[in-house]
Amino acid sequence: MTAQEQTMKADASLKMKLLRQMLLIRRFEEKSAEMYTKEKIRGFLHLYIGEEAVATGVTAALSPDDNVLATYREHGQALARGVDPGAIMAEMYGKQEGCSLGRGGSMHLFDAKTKFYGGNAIVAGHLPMAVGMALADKKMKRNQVTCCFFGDGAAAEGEFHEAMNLAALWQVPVLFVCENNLYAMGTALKYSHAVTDLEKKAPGYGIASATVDGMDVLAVLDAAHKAVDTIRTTGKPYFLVCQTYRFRAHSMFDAELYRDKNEVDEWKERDPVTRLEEQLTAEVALSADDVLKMKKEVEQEVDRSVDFAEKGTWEPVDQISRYVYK
Amino acid sequence: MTAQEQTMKADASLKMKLLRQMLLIRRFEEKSAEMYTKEKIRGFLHLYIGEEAVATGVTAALSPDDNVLATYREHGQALARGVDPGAIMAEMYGKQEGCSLGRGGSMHLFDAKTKFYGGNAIVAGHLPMAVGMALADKKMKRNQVTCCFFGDGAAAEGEFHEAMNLAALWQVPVLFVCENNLYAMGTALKYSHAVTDLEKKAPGYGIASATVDGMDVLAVLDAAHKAVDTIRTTGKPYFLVCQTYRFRAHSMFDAELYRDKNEVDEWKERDPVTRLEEQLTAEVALSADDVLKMKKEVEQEVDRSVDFAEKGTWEPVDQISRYVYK
Amino acid sequence: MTRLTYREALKQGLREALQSSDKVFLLGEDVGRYGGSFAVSKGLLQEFGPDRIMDVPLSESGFTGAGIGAALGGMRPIVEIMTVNFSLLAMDQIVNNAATLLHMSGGQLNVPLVIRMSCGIGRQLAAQHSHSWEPLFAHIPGLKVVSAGTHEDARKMIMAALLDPNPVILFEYTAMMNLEADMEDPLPAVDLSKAKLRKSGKDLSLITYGSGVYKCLHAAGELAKEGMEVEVLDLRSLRPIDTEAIVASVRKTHRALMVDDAWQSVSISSEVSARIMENCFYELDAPVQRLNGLEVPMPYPKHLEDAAIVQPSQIVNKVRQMLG
Amino acid sequence: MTRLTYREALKQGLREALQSSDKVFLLGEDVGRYGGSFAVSKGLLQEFGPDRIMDVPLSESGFTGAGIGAALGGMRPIVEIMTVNFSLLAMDQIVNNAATLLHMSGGQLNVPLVIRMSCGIGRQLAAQHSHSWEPLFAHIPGLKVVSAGTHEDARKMIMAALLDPNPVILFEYTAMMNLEADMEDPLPAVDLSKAKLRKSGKDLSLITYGSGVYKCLHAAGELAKEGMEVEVLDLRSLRPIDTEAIVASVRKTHRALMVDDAWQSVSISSEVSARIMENCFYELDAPVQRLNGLEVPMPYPKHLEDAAIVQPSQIVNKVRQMLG
Ligand SMILES: Cc1ncc(C[n+]2csc(CCOP(=O)(O)OP(=O)(O)O)c2C)c(N)n1
Ligand SMILES: Cc1ncc(C[n+]2csc(CCOP(=O)(O)OP(=O)(O)O)c2C)c(N)n1
Ligand SMILES: [Mg+2]
Ligand SMILES: [Mg+2]
Repeated sequence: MTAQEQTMKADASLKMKLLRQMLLIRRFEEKSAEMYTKEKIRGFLHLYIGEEAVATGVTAALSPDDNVLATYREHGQALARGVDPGAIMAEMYGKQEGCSLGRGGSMHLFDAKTKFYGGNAIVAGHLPMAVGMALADKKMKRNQVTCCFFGDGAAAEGEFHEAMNLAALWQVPVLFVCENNLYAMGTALKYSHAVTDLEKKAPGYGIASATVDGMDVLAVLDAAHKAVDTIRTTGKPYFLVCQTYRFRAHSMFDAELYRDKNEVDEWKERDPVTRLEEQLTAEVALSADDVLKMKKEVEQEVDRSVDFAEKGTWEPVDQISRYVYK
Repeated sequence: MTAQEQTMKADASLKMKLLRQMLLIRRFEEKSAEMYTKEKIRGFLHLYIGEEAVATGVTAALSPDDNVLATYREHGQALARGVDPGAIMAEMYGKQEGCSLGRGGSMHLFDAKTKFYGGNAIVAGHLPMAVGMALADKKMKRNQVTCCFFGDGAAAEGEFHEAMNLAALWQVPVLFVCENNLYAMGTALKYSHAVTDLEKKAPGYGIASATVDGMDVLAVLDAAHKAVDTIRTTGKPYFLVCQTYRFRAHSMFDAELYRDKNEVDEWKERDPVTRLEEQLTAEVALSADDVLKMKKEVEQEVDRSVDFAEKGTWEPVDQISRYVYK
Repeated sequence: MTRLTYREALKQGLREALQSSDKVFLLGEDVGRYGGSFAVSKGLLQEFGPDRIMDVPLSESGFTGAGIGAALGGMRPIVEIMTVNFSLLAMDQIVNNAATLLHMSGGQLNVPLVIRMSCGIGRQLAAQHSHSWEPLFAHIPGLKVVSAGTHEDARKMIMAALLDPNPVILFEYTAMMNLEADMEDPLPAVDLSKAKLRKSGKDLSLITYGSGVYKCLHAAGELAKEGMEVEVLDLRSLRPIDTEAIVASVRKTHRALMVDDAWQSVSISSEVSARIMENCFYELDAPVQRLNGLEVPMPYPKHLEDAAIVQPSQIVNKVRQMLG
Repeated sequence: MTRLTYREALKQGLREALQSSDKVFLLGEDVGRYGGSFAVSKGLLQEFGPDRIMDVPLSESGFTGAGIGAALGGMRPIVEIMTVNFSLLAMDQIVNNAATLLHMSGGQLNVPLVIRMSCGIGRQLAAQHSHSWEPLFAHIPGLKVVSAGTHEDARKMIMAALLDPNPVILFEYTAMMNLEADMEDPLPAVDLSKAKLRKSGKDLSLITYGSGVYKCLHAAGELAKEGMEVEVLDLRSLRPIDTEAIVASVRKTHRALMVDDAWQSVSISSEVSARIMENCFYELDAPVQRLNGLEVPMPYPKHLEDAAIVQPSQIVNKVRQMLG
């Protein structure tokens, strides 16, 4: 089955799954913000609101055997990957029932079971690791893809250059997903990159690439299928740029001095969740009731995650030095 | 005067200067190797034999106000820049009459007088510095170019990416000269770069670029004039790839296991020094006698540099901590 | 007297530096439009314009190296590495270039560069964002390394660093940003090379720097209530270290406790202990002790973070034990 | 008994590691076709093929990070950073990823990676190529750091490091490559965590590692002629440091001198001195002393290089003075 055929099969039921996934991420993020305000969550918290289509669409194109690496803005990717929402919320509470034993918090979600390898908070630091994981897969003859999410800002780091070159040289199966949300903290794309069309970085490494509307989950899914198919067929890396936008501040410490309220509002018009919801309603695949029901379910799932986190326990202090060494 | 017109003026007298310059570098390097064998020079010694046209051609296009930065393979650049041969030889002897007080040796020639800023032995480590020097010039409204030599291997380092991007973003007058001699130590270009046409790196940063036959000093001079003119007019960076070859081993510790004797021999057919010599003889601008005379002069100059180094003195040990701080 | 937060003190210092010469400019990630990740430079873009307050792309090695180049070119850059956690990416530039060029060029090229970094632990930022890496830099000859453990130093060290012809690394402390204190106005200049006695006492020397200074002062206050007079010596300069001031203090008190949040092995506290060993062994009434952060990558939850860094109560207990 | 150079010992160790499992592979700059910058891996490409001996582009951060990823993916990579001088470019990967992942992931992800680096001073390679940066790595929890100061360790440490489930940094010494020594064949395995007494004595403990071991043994031989019995303790593991072995030695001799070529401030020698202070202050007959490399960027000329690193004659003189 070709990528196109696969996308054709993205029928109503698949679309509903995607919608539910995005709704879950949206609601989970809103709840996280709330819990931050209540000081249940601390440290840095980076929300994914507005960008849901990227993680949702890309992850839907992966198989459970594939590896996923992400940044500190990774709740969406973790949820889409199937990491338990309760374990994520508990992690942000710092409880030992969290997916990283509560040690990592929002920026460091790890879950070996679902092959979710962080939660990496040094910008671009995980790109070389992704190449290495793909190298291991190649050496072990496992037909797996390593999917690595990172931002537009990350593409300016030297490690982006080194990782792209290594992946291309070694011909290893990495899907580089650049979540171009137009800002790196307060630094607009044009102040980060001399060439703002990020796809133009790929030819310098001989890496196949595509750019996709990251506010359209179906387009993302389609592009991701194509990318993943190409990778599985050729064994080579692929660079996928997803054009998206974060509706919220960079983190909870951000007065958003660097961008216009209007710009934010314009992008909110392109809300990926509303867009798919409207489309599904228009296609009569979904009734108002269905939507309500779905939202309620999602709400309950998020509430359960909070309950789970609340009931979680603190890791005893005397275990603090456990796992410095294995 | 346009670049082309300038090149037109590269008449016999200029060509003779270029030949003399290349002969000096060649002879100086041969002498250095000899002095290394005699253990007068120690540490790492990287020879420029075969690549003379690059430093000679590029440097001839610069003005004395411009900044020059180079690698550990920088005797040629230093000589072309006008650093005193005696001071260079003395530096390699480790004598305090050396251009860096004997502290640096072969890899760390510095000469503030001629604005020669090293002699940098961390591969690609000087690229960001070059951008910064150009930034200072821009801020101080000095119409100067910063010329930065580096190798094909260096272009794989993250700092190449960061420096190219910063230079393009800030629009600062840097001439990036990539001396593509096809090897980084024993690593052939195709093992260093997924895309071996190095010029293809430039569009990713929106930087103007050109590739030139680095075995032809006139072509290099022409290309460098064009590049420098463009930089002075636009204030923007430029990427010049010079295709060249080193005839000798990477350093004095190199069994050259990684390349074919035949390949070396083929490149030696394209010797930049012989090429210009033959051309000048053919154009009857130069007689066999002239050539002999020039070679003799060069020989004497190199001998004088050795004399100077021999007569040099050791920095007293009790001064060793001088200049850790200013 | 003015009452200022540590953040405002830093900003005042920066402003003063920028006003002192047109050659001074600040470059770093998000120092301009964002207002600085800890709001230290907020408003300075509006005040000095984009040529003086330069936002840069994520490229720590690149822009730090560019700062070195600009310093060589006659400018007086202040490079901000957003936090010390990202400084490893610029470490090669700092060590192999900034710290080395003067000596290696036989005295020709000095690098008058100031590098500021926010540093330290205490806001639940977890393992990749909670570091006290002063020791890594204090090891490197050619660098000067200073640490602003008080509001006065936050205010005055930047200018002093700028007047130094050498590369200076200036550590600022994230966890102290909102802390308020009174300070004289105008404040006298500081001498970067000297430690400062923050409180004098005769029973024991608390030797510290950075985030340890206020903790030690707090502990000293508690101990005073119990009749123990401890003195607090703020090293301020971590390279070079003011051995004379350490020796003078230990000669007086005959007992010393080093306090800092960094990992203990191969740290400033190790160095201070070794120097006391070498310089006033025969003056010691008891072995020098060290209180440091736990040697673990920093965990996120508050109770574990608290357990991993030095608490004033620990200092009090330790001193009681040493004097008991 | 076989007579081997230090280089050959390293190669034997590498070969043994590569033979132990198909998952083991070596990656680094010029390890294959060039034969290794110090010829350590010469011939291994022919022996094991290009999948096991991988040349990489100049990209220290990239290929070190890839090594971490490959280790996470179930392989057993040995990353060679050509020399320690370039390690700063990979420092973020080593510290923020390799050393941190296990703890930060709550025990899920260990990184079984070996990183080898040639290290040290003594071949007139000047300021950017002559470093003893063991102290920078020894500061970092999550890493194990070992130093091959003898031929046996050059031979056996690689395999031991490979058997460790943690990231291990292994320092090898450039200046010792051509040095020959006899060694048993087969050699017993080494325990990475333990210091080793290379010579026992009762008058003073020389505590050292790496390039200091043979220098101290040489000095000890000289001193023996004068009737002074000094013992030589090779730390071998710089993280963790074997405090017990240090204490045992000092309890016996009551005097200690630390010897190493690294810059003194904030070094292994500082840490050892501080640990002796804390653990056996009352056993000391005199203050612990340190002999270190001079704190300067390394100058190129032989006479200055010699002056900048520890010479056996200095050790002899210092011991004479301490015992005199
Ligand atoms: C190496 C490094 N430098 C700086 C930071 C601070 N920082 C965290 S996120 C961020 C912006 C990253 O932007 P981008 O890559 O576009 O990702 P986004 O946050 O937009 O998803 C910065 C500067 C960091 N974490 N790591
Ligand atoms: C960061 C760094 N890594 C490794 C080295 C060791 N090394 C010195 S030169 C060299 C090859 C550089 O090749 P290239 O950039 O092509 O320059 P060339 O020597 O061919 O002129 C290497 C690997 C170094 N000096 N710096
Ligand atoms: Mg972004
Ligand atoms: Mg080359």
